[in-house]
Parts: sequence; C-alpha cells; structure tokens
Amino acid sequence: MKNKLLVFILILIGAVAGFFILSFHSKSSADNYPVPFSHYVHTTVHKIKCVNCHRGVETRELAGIPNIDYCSMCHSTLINSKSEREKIIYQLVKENKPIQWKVYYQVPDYVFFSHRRHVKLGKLECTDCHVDMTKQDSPDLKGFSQIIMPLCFNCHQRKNITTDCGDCHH
Amino acid sequence: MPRYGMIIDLNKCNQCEACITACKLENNVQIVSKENADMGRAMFWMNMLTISYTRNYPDIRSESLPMLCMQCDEPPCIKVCPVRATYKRDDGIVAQIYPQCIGCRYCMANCPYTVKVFNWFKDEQPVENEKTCNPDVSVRPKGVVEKCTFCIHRLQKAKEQAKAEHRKLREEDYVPACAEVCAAQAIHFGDLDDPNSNVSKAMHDYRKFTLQEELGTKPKVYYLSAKTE
Amino acid sequence: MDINRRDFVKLVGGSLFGLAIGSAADAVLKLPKSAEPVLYNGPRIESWKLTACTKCPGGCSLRIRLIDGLPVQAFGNPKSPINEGGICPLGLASVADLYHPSRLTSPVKKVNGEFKPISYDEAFKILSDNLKRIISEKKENEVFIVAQTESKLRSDLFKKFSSVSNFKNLIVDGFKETSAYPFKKVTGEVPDFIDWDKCDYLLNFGSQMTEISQNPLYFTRKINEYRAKGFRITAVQPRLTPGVSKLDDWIPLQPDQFGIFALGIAYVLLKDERYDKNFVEKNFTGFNEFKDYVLENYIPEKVEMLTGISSDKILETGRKFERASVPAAYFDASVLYNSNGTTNAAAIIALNALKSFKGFGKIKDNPFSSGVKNETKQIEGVTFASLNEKLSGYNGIQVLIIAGSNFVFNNPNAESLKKQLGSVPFIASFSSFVDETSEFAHLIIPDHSFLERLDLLTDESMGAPSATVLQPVVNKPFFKTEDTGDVIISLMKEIKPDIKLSYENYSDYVKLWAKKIYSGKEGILINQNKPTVIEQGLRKIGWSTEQIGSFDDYWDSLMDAGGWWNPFGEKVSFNPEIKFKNVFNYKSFPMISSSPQPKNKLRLNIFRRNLDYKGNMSIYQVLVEQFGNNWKVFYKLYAEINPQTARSLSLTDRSEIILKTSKGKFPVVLVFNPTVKPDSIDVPFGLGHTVLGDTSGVNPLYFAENKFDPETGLPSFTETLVEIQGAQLRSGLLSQLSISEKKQVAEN
Amino acid sequence: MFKDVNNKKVFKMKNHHYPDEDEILLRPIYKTGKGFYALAAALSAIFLFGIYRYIRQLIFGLGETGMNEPVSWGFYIISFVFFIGISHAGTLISAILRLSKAEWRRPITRMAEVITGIVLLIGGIHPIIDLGRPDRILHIFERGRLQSPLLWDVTSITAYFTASTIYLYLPLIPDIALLRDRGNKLHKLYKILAWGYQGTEKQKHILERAISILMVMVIPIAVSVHTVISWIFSMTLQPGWHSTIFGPYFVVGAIFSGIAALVIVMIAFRKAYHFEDYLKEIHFRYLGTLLLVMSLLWFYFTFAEYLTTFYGHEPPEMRVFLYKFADGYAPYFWLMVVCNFIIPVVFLSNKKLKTIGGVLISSIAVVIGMWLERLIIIVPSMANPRLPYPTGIYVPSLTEISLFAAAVSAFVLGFMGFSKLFPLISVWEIKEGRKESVSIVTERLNEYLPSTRSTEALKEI
Repeated sequence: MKNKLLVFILILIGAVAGFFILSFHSKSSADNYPVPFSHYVHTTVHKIKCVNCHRGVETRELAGIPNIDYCSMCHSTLINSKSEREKIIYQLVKENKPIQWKVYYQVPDYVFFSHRRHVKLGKLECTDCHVDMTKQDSPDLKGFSQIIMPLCFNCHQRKNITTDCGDCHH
Repeated sequence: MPRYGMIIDLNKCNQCEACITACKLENNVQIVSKENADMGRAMFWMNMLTISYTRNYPDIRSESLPMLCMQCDEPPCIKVCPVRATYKRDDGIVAQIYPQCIGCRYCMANCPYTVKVFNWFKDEQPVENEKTCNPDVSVRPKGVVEKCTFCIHRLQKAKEQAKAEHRKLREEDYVPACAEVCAAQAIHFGDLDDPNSNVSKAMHDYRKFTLQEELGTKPKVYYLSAKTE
Repeated sequence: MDINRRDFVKLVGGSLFGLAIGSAADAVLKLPKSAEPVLYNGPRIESWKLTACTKCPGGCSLRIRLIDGLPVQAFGNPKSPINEGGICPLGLASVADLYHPSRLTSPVKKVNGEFKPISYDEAFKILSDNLKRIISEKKENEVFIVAQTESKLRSDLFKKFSSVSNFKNLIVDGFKETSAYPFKKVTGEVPDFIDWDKCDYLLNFGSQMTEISQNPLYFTRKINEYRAKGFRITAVQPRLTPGVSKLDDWIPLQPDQFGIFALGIAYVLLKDERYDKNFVEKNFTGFNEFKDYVLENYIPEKVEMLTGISSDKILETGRKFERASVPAAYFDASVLYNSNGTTNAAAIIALNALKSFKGFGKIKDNPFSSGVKNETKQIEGVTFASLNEKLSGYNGIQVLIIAGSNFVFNNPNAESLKKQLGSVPFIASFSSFVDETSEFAHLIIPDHSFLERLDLLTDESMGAPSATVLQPVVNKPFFKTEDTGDVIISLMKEIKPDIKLSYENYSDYVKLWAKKIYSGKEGILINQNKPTVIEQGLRKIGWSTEQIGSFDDYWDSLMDAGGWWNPFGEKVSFNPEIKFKNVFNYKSFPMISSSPQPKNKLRLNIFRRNLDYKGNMSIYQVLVEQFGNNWKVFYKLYAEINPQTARSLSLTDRSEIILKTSKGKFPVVLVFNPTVKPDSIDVPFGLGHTVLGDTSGVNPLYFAENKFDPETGLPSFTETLVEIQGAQLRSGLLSQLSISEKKQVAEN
Repeated sequence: MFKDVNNKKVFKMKNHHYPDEDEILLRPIYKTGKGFYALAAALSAIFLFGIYRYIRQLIFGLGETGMNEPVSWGFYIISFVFFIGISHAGTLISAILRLSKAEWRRPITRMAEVITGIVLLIGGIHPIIDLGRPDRILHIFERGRLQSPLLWDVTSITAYFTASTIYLYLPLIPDIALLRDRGNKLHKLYKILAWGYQGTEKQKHILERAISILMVMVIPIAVSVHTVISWIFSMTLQPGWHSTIFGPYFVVGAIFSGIAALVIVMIAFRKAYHFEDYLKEIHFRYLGTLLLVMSLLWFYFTFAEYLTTFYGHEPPEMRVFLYKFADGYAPYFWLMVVCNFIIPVVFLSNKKLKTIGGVLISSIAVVIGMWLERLIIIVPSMANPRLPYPTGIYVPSLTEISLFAAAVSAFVLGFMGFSKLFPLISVWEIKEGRKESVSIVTERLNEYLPSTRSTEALKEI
C-alpha cells in the first residue's frame, strides 16, 4: 500500500520534473535562433504595424516574412547602440546575410489558406489565430497556439461559413 | 450554385496531348520511375482513350478521347468510399480529400471510367519537375487515391479574387488547366446551369454524347463526336 | 521502509513514466515540430511574363508564371494570333529547361575525354584562335557550321558570320529552311503561306500540319476553321495521324511514292486540259516535253501498279484538284526525309505550277524578308549532303561549329558519323546540353536557355508577317552561359577586326530588326485585340489608329505586348515569274522503277510524334513518360502494327518482340493499331538518347538503312525493310493486302 | 490426491494422472515431439519474413506489391475473401451438424470451430494490410460512411468473429475444466478460463442451452458475412462483378472451401496425433459426401453465372468472360474447374476412390480451386475495365506471396498452438456420446420409426 502511494507520488514528481526540464531545455533552443527578434520592441515600442512587415496579409495567400534586405531599411545603422540584440541584426545587415527564419505558423500543403481571404475579406484579427505577438519579446513563443483543423472548423461553423472539405483541401 | 461541366469537341481535338501534360504539371502529378511505369503505375489524371472504328483499311478512322474524371452527377465512387474521402460538392465537382483517404482503392474499383489513380510510392519527382511544382496544389503522400478535380484550386483562387474585387465569379475566371491550354480550342468549360455559358451553348449539338450513358452515372464531361455524317 | 528489488523497479519505472508524460505534455504545449528554418520564405508572389517558345518553328507566344521571380509554369498567350492561348506539350514542359540537372552551367573544354569547366574568356579565346589559324592558313573551305535555330534573326546572323569570315559551308538545319529548299532549288522563290482565305482544296503531301509543321498550333485552328467552311483536304501520308483521322480523305502512301502520285495527278490535269495554259506557256520553257513525258509515263493504271492506290482514287483526287478554283498541293520538310525527297518535292511543285500556284501567297512588304539576303545568297543551299561527303572524305573538316543541331541523333549512319566526328581536329558547340553531337565537341560554350535570352521570332505562315518577342523572364541568367548571338558577334569582331558592324551585341542586333517594324509604322502589337474588319479597311487606305512615340517607347511596348503582327499588309499571290523555268526541266523526276517490297518483310515506318520533329523531347521526363501513354507502354519503344498482319504472324498485342534490320536487332513492344498500313510497322522516333535526358528506349533510326537524299543529305525515315525475329511472314499475305503486287502478278 | 485442486504438491508430480479412456486426446497437451518444434520454427521463420515484408510495405508504400492500374486489388483481397471463406468451415458446419443432431459430428466440431477462429482473425487483418494508409484506419470509425459495403464488412466480420469465438469457447469449457482438474503448469490459465465449471447438472444445462442458442444464431451471421463480402464486389459496376448471384455463390463457395480445409486439418492431425480411433473413415466418407454435394452446387452456380453472362453478351462483360475462358486467365480458369469440379466428382462419387486418401486429394484440390476462384473473380474484372483500355497486367510481388505464405503459416501455427493448450477433439462430447448417444439415438429412432404395433393392429383387422 505504502509502495503504491510512493509510486504515485514519484510519477507526479517525475511528470512535473520532466515538464520543466524539457521546457527549460527547449527554451535554450531559442538561443539557436538566427536573430533574437522581438515582436514586442517592433510593434509595441516602435508602433510598427503587422502589415508593415508581413506585407502579404491583406493582399496575398501568404503573409510573408521579410528578410535581410527589408530589415536593412531600418537596421543599416545602429538605432540603439547599447542594445546587444540590435548589434546582431546590424552585423547581419552589414554582411547582407539572409536570415534563416523559423516558421511556426504553417498550414500543410494540402490546405488552401489565404490571408487575404481571412484578414481583408473576412475581417479577422491577427490574434484570432496567432497569439498576441505584440507581447512576444523573444522568438520563443509564449502560449503558442497550434493551427489545427478544429480551430478552423469551429470558427467556420460559428460564423456559418462553408465547411465543405473541398473548399479548403485539395 | 453553379454546376460545372465540360464539353470536348472531338472534331476539333487533334490529340496533341497538351491537356495531359498541362494537367500533369498543373496538379503536380507524380512522375513514377521507369520500373513502376512498366508495371502500369504511371499516373495520369488526364489520359487518352483511343477508339478505332471497325471499318476496313484504309477507310478506317480512329478517335482519341481525352479522358478525365467525368465528375458524374451520380458518382459510383462516392457510394463505396468508407470514409467520405471522396464526395460531390454542391457545385457538382467530385472532390477528393487526400488527408482523409485511407487508401482502400474501392473507389478505383468502382469507377467505370478507370480515371482514379493511386500513389503506390511516395512522391519522387525528377529534379526539374520539383522546381516547377505548382505551389497551389499539394503533393500527395503515398497511399492515397487521387483524381482530376477540375483544378479546384483555381476555383478557390478565382472565388477569392472575385470577392476581393466585389464582383461575381465570371466565366473566364475559372478554367481548368486542360481547357486553358487547348490549342484547338476543343475543350469548353463552364456552368452547365447557366444558359449563357460557353458550355451550355455548345451543348445544343446533335453530336453530343457521354461515355457509358447506360450506367446512369450522368457524367458532366460531354463529348461532341468527330463523326459528322 | 524497506525497499526490495521489485519495489525499486516499480519506483524507477514510475518516475520514468512520469517523466515521459511530462515531456509529452511539454511537446504538446510547445512549438510544433514543423517550425523549421526556412532560408528565404518567399511571400509566394505570383507574376506573369510574356515570352516566346523556341521549341518548334511556330514561335508561339507564352505567358510564363513566376513564383517569387522563378518560372514555374508556361501557358499560351491568348492575345497572340499564332496560338491564341494554346500551347503544346513541348512548350508546357519547356520551363524545365532552366532547372534541368544535366544542363551545362559553364563553358567546358574537353580534357582527356572529359569536359572540364573553363571561363568564358578562355573558351572564347580557344575558339577564336582556332578560327584565326584557319583563316591564316587559308583553309576557310574546311570550316563547317551547322546551325539549328528557329529564329530567323539568328540564322541570318549565322549567314552574315559565314559570309563575313568566308566560311561558306553553312548548313542551316531548321524546319523552315529545309522546307524551303526544294522551292529555292526549283523556282528560286519560296511562297510564304497557304492562302487559307482563297484556297478551296488542299492536297497535303506528307505534311503533318497540325503536328509537325511550320506553325502547328496555328494550322490546328486554321484547319478546323477551314473544314468548318466545307473545304476539302486530302492527306497523302503513310500514317493515319490524329490530324488526318478527321479528314474525309486519306490516301495511305509511303513518302517515296509521293512524286509518282503527284505526277499521276498531273496526268489527270494534263489529260483533262484543266491546267492554267496561259500561265504555263507564258512563263516557262520545256512544258511540252514535260507534258509528253507525263502523259506517256504516268497513266493512272501504271501509277496504281506502282503505288497501290487505285486508279479510281487517283482520278477522283485529280478531278478534285482540277475542279477546285484555288487548289494547293502542299508539302514541307517531312517530305524531304527520303532518298528521293527533293525529286518528289519537285513533282509536287510542278503540280502546283500547272495551276499557277494559286493556293500559295506571298507577303508584299515583309519587314523580315530582306535582311542580309544579298550577302548570303552565295552560301544558301549547302546541305547535309556536303557535310556527309566531306566527313567521309580523306581531307576532312578542320573545324566544325555546331549550334543547337543534334544531327548525329537524326542520322541512321550514326556509328560511322561518330567515328568521323572523332577525327575532326576541332569541334565547337553552342549546345545547352551535352547531346549525341556535342558529345564530340572539344569546346562547348553553352547557350542561354530560351527563358534567359532575347530574340524576335518571325513567322509568315499566317499570311501576315509577325514577330513574337522572346525575352528573358528571369532577372539574370542562372548559370555562366552565354548567348550564342553575342558569341558570334564577338567572333566576327575578333577575326575580322576591320569589319564595321552597326551592332555591339545581340540585343542591339535584335533592336535593329525591331526598328524595321517601327519605321514601317504598320501592324499592331499583339497585346491588343484582333483588328476588326473596319479597322483593317481603314488601315488599307492609310489611316492609322495607333500612336507610336520614340523607338525606345515602341521597344518597351513591344516587349510588354509580347509581339507584333501586321494583318493589314498586302498579300499577293505567289508568282515566281521567270525563275520558273526549272520547274518542268528538272531532270530527275521520280523514277518509274520503284522496286516492289519483298514479300517476307515489313516496311519500317519511323514517324515523328506530336510536335517533336527534333526528337529531343526526352530532355523532359514528363514527356518521355507521356510518350507511350496512348498504348500504355512506358519508357520503351513501341511498334504499331496492323492487327491483321500481326495475327497472320501469330503475334499478340503488347508482346515484346525483336525487329531485325540489315543493321541489327532492336527490341520493341508490339501494339495493335488497325490504322497502320498492313505491310508496314510504325515505330516512333524520339527515344533512345544515349546522353541527353532520359536514356530509355531505342532510337530506331540507328537501325534504318543508310539511305540519304542525294540532294539534301537528309536521311530516309521510311525505307527500311524489317523482319520480326522468330515470326515468319506467310508468303502471299502481303500480296493479298497490297494491290500493287496483285497487279504485278497479274501482269506477269 | 488426484482431485485436490489446491494441493500444490500434486502439480509437481507430473504425468501421474489417472488413466483416462481418452488419454490420447490429451496427450498432445503434455507431450511435444521434436517434429513439432522443427515445424514451428520453420513456420515462424516464414511468418517473420512475412512481417518483414509488411514492414517494408509500410515504409515504402503499396508499391512493394504487384498491384497497379487498373488491377488495384490483388493478392490481399483474394486472401481476404479466401480466408474468410474457409472460416465458414467451422461454425457453419459444426452448427449445422449440431443442429441436425448428427452424432458423428462429435470428434469434428472442435476442429471446425478452431479453424473459424484462427482464419477469421487472419482474413480480417487482410483488408488492413491492403490499405494504403493503415495509420488512418480509425477514420473508418470517426467518419465512417454506412453506405459503403466496406463498412458493412467491418461490422459483419467483427460480429462473426465475436460470435464464433464464443461458439468455440463455450463447448471448450468442460474440457478446460477437465484440464484444470488434471493439473498442469498452466493451471492458472485453465482456472480462469474454466469459469468455475464443475460439471454440475445446472452448469451443464446452462452450457447446453447457451450452445444451442448460439448455434442457431451463428448460422445467419455466417451466411451474412459472406454475402456481405460478395457485395463488396457485386455492388460495383465492374463487369463480371455486378451480379445478383454473388451472395449465395460466395456462401456456397465458402462452405465448400471450408469443408475441404476441415478435411485437410482433420487428416493432418489424425496422422500427427494418432487420432485414428476417433476420426474414422466413416467421418471422411460423410464429409466427402458433403463435399461432393457442395461441389455440384458450386458447379451449378458457376454454370448459371457464366451462362447468363454469355447469353447477355454485353461487350464489357464479354471481355472479362473471354479473358477468363480463352485469354490470359484461361489456364487458371480451367484449372479451377478441374480442381473444384472434376477431381472432387471423380474421387467422391466413386466408392472405390472415396477413401481417406481420395477425400484428402479432392479436399486439397478444392482448397486450391477455391483460391483460384477468388483470383478469377477479382483480377480479370479489374484487368478489363469497361472502357477499351489495354488489358491490365498483374503479377504478384514477393511481398504479396510471402504475406500469403505468412498467413498460411500463421494458420498452421495457430492450430499447433491451440493443440498444445486444448484438446483438438472435444473430450466431454466424446464421453457424453459414449455414455448417452446410443440410447439417445435409439430413443430418437424409436420416436420416428413406425412402431410394430401397426402391423399388430393390421393383424387384428
């Protein structure tokens, strides 16, 4: 009886430990990022709108992630010379080295998803699918929400939009 | 709701097979290896079916029918699908949902036109074809059945474009790749229910026939016979 | 608390289990695995650019679909009068040119039998040094240039180059040039087009107009229109090709008998006296001899005996031809691939002459007709015959320059040709791929793919001069390739420093031609709608509806439009005037002594598949796969046979058999096709490349007999006799099938 | 000493049982020869090779097989129909024999039921092997579409498997109890499986009642299963499949092949385990007669099926017909006719040839023939589509052949495993038969034979 309880407690401890060990471990993976990009600094501090960088949001299927030539428009000079983070991008711009962005929000290729349709025509907010990126200070996302079919489906059903398979899948 | 259909004028078609190539490239249909092609696993969403009239040489004539999914109004394939991977849409297109398909190939067995194809292996395109993949269309994984969908991705894009421009979908907005490239202009595509569409106009022709009418599948791909007499 | 072994295991297991659950939960809540690095996650911006297709002489206008600046797909340009939005399989697949793994990415030099990449400057130096040396040694006659290009501008540049540098041995291996050869030889003039608007009967000798011709896509549409109007076409050709299948009249005849048949028709015209007497008598001498010759030798019954076409059919066809007010007997390069190709063509021209070439037309002010004509007149007419002769001769060629032509593959004599090419001291090639011919080159300066270069593709077969713009769709060339036009211009400057050229590079040269259109102030850009009848009328009386600014503006709008054409220009009927005299004097009309086919052998009829007259489509995997799709025979050579013949040989459908010719054996997959001539076996051409693209299948031409047209040096595609190994043809079978032999037996 | 179950010391004294009159039936459970291990090793090797090929197929896709277009169904579906067909041996035969109170059934029923259990499991797995995406198998339950015959199939096979397993298990209980009582190393297992059966009158009564309910229930289920399998084909538009006769045709074929398989199994174990005293020639004669009847019935159905096709003379149907009769599949077709009709009729209608050997030969022929029949039903129809495409080619690959071999060896292995756990011939039924059947049969006969009184009565008149 005692042993069983002990095993149960140990399972719990193990689970919690496993969760934390691995979450710390994966947190360190943020260091592997090419650029310690902060959405917070760009959007909240400098008041840049999403669409300014993700230019395809209202016009195309893919929102698009800008690369080094776009970054160079601001970062060709050091804006805040104290910032360590900025030096990294400044360096990259100087070397004109494309950034290997990591893409978190992706739909599989058998899904037809268009940003224009959802943002411009459907009048959805960015945060409806993505988390509030304006508060993300590091590339490691807090409270990442996965793009899975129920997410689409619930919204489509709620708003009485087509749920025909062939309208999104091909 | 439109009801999309196609008419192929065999009197105009000169079997250049551009529709086949266009279909293959537009939909990223797998190019199988030599060994597999040899076994009969070549994948074509659009195909040629050669029919020869049995008259004596040299009066003999032959006719080749571009064969694609007939997009039946009463599709035999959807009846047998155990998982609803293939179904008929409201606009008449018989769609195939690849992430849903379990690969039992029952629909292939029940297709009287033999136009469904199966991914026997995982996709291995030649390098140059990988580079020219159409980004609008998914590359199917191994083990699923696929078929012509009247280039449904073009419909999705066209609908969105029309909506963005605050207008209705025009006829020329949505045309499948095969109809677009046909040099002989033998393939007409459009809304069968709209009396003003190209297709409806071409329907009033005594040469009109469908394949295997007797099966009652009611194909939405019609042919105009080349036999004029 | 005592913990025994079992408990310990339980505890450890429990904590591990907990860890696993914890980490799994972590994985679910954390970022997805799909978060993978993407170097350039393009916004997938779609753009379209207009260019032209160089895969056949047609010169269709293409719309290239680019994703993030990279070409992905090709479609036809609906505004183009040539293809009106249509496109052929070759054009569709041709985008792969740009990305092809076996494409040459830089100039290469052969070192110890292997190609080593070198810089362009070095390559150019090697080439120019070699040419300079030849010039200094006064051996210009030992330089041969073989150029295959569908661009008239380019072939004119080659002509210019050879006349400037005195290299007179230039072979322009193009479809149009080859088709024009008999006309040039016989009449000195070449008609520009068939006058579809006037012509009411077309007797088509062997030209697969909708498949392999000057302008297949235009002809496809035009023939549909023409048939819809109720006019008749009679096709004379060995195969019931798809285009022919719909025509009401088809005369199955092997190409080597075309001439006899044409003169049989001429007999009907002469006998009925329904030929254009005025025209014939006014324009040339020797007609009476011709008339006597034909009336004596080409009696329908005799023609029937030789060709197997019943005399009734000959009479019927002859009557159709003579009754038509504007008939045309049409042929093109396809006819010439025969051991008596030129003579056959001459007979067909003579047939047209009897009706004063009514069906053909000429464009009056064609801005593309003049060019470098005068300079090049002396070198026109050099054909493969001279190359064959020279290669097999003792004092061989010193320098061979090959631009695009793959004549080894198109040659039954490939084995010995390869040997001979191996002995040529210096071969330079401009091929983009290493093919069967450029394999022997010592130096290759690869040309740009057609999506990377600039050119104007001209065409007259529509009855109106047109120019389709071929322009680069990518920002800069993918690899270290070089436009052959630029190389030739630099070569001209290098070897003749004192020459004065009005252009620095190829794009200047193209602009020079564009200036002709500009200064003519005629025609319209194809971006616009088709001209209405009213507009055409207005134009004809001198009204202009278009505002053209400076040349630079015009050039830009030409590029945007994708081409130019002039449907307003005046068309005149083709009239070769005094140069006509050769027509009936031509001494080598087809010989009456056509030898009968042996009873135990079938005729190997090598045919070209749709739109692939060069046989180079095996570069594209997608087309190679499609090659035998009709018969479901993939990556293998198939042979079509008449089921009747096959059954008499007890062969089964889709069985693999071996065909035996005098040169060797090759495997084919037999397919039953009831439209094949019972005494022949039809084999497609195009597979069997050894170095180019997909190497599956066999090139049947390598097993064909070495028969060449003595005039042009073009190989014969249909005159090989073949046995099926292991199958004995029952004697007397073919005599049942072939009327000609029946007749002969009766006569004996 | 003998009967005390809870006394552990007894168990250690192996093979010290009381001598049983049916000891030979239980001997395989306690004694295992070298041959058994050799055979098991060989079969396991084949089975594992099959598993290896299947894993390859999982990794590389169905391209590992010989299937193609248009022949998109091949060996797997053939095996599926074939094995499910054999499964009818058991339940149906044993149920019918039980129902008809044929006393000679007693040594047969168990084996028949075991065949059903094992083969149904093997056959039921085949459609999953045949799937292109077995990882998505749950889609059938998530988004199943009841109109699809494939889904009916899943349902009916599951029902049949459940019913037949119970039907196998129930008559096994007294034997398990016997084994439990005798003591064995697997005592715990037997204890659980025996469900506390002590052979009391009440228990006996309940058991017999359960068996009699099940045997009635199992017959319609069995018939339905094979009818539904035939519907997979006959619900389509394929020429050669779209036929109303297919339901009964498949059921007849299934029983036919089932009997044949049963005979083979019986003869094999008779030889291996020396059951000569239990499985006498008379059993085989009776089964042979049954086989002969089924053979004639099969021929009747086949004849009817093809004659109507021939008379109808529809072009697509005729293509398939000719392909079977004269073209590519003619050798298989005529071999099937020889195996399924000529050999059984020759051997079984002749008294001299109707020996155990004769019955064995015809059974083997029938099993081969019925496999060929599945091949002939499936492949030619797929190879000759309705439209005039070139005829498809089908050559099975190593994967398919080795998976078929694996399935067969799994069947044999399963049987061997079963024979090491439970008696292959129902001990209690034999005992019961010995005890009661003579009196029961006499009683029964007396019931329906006319009594001698009638003659006496006549005399009186």
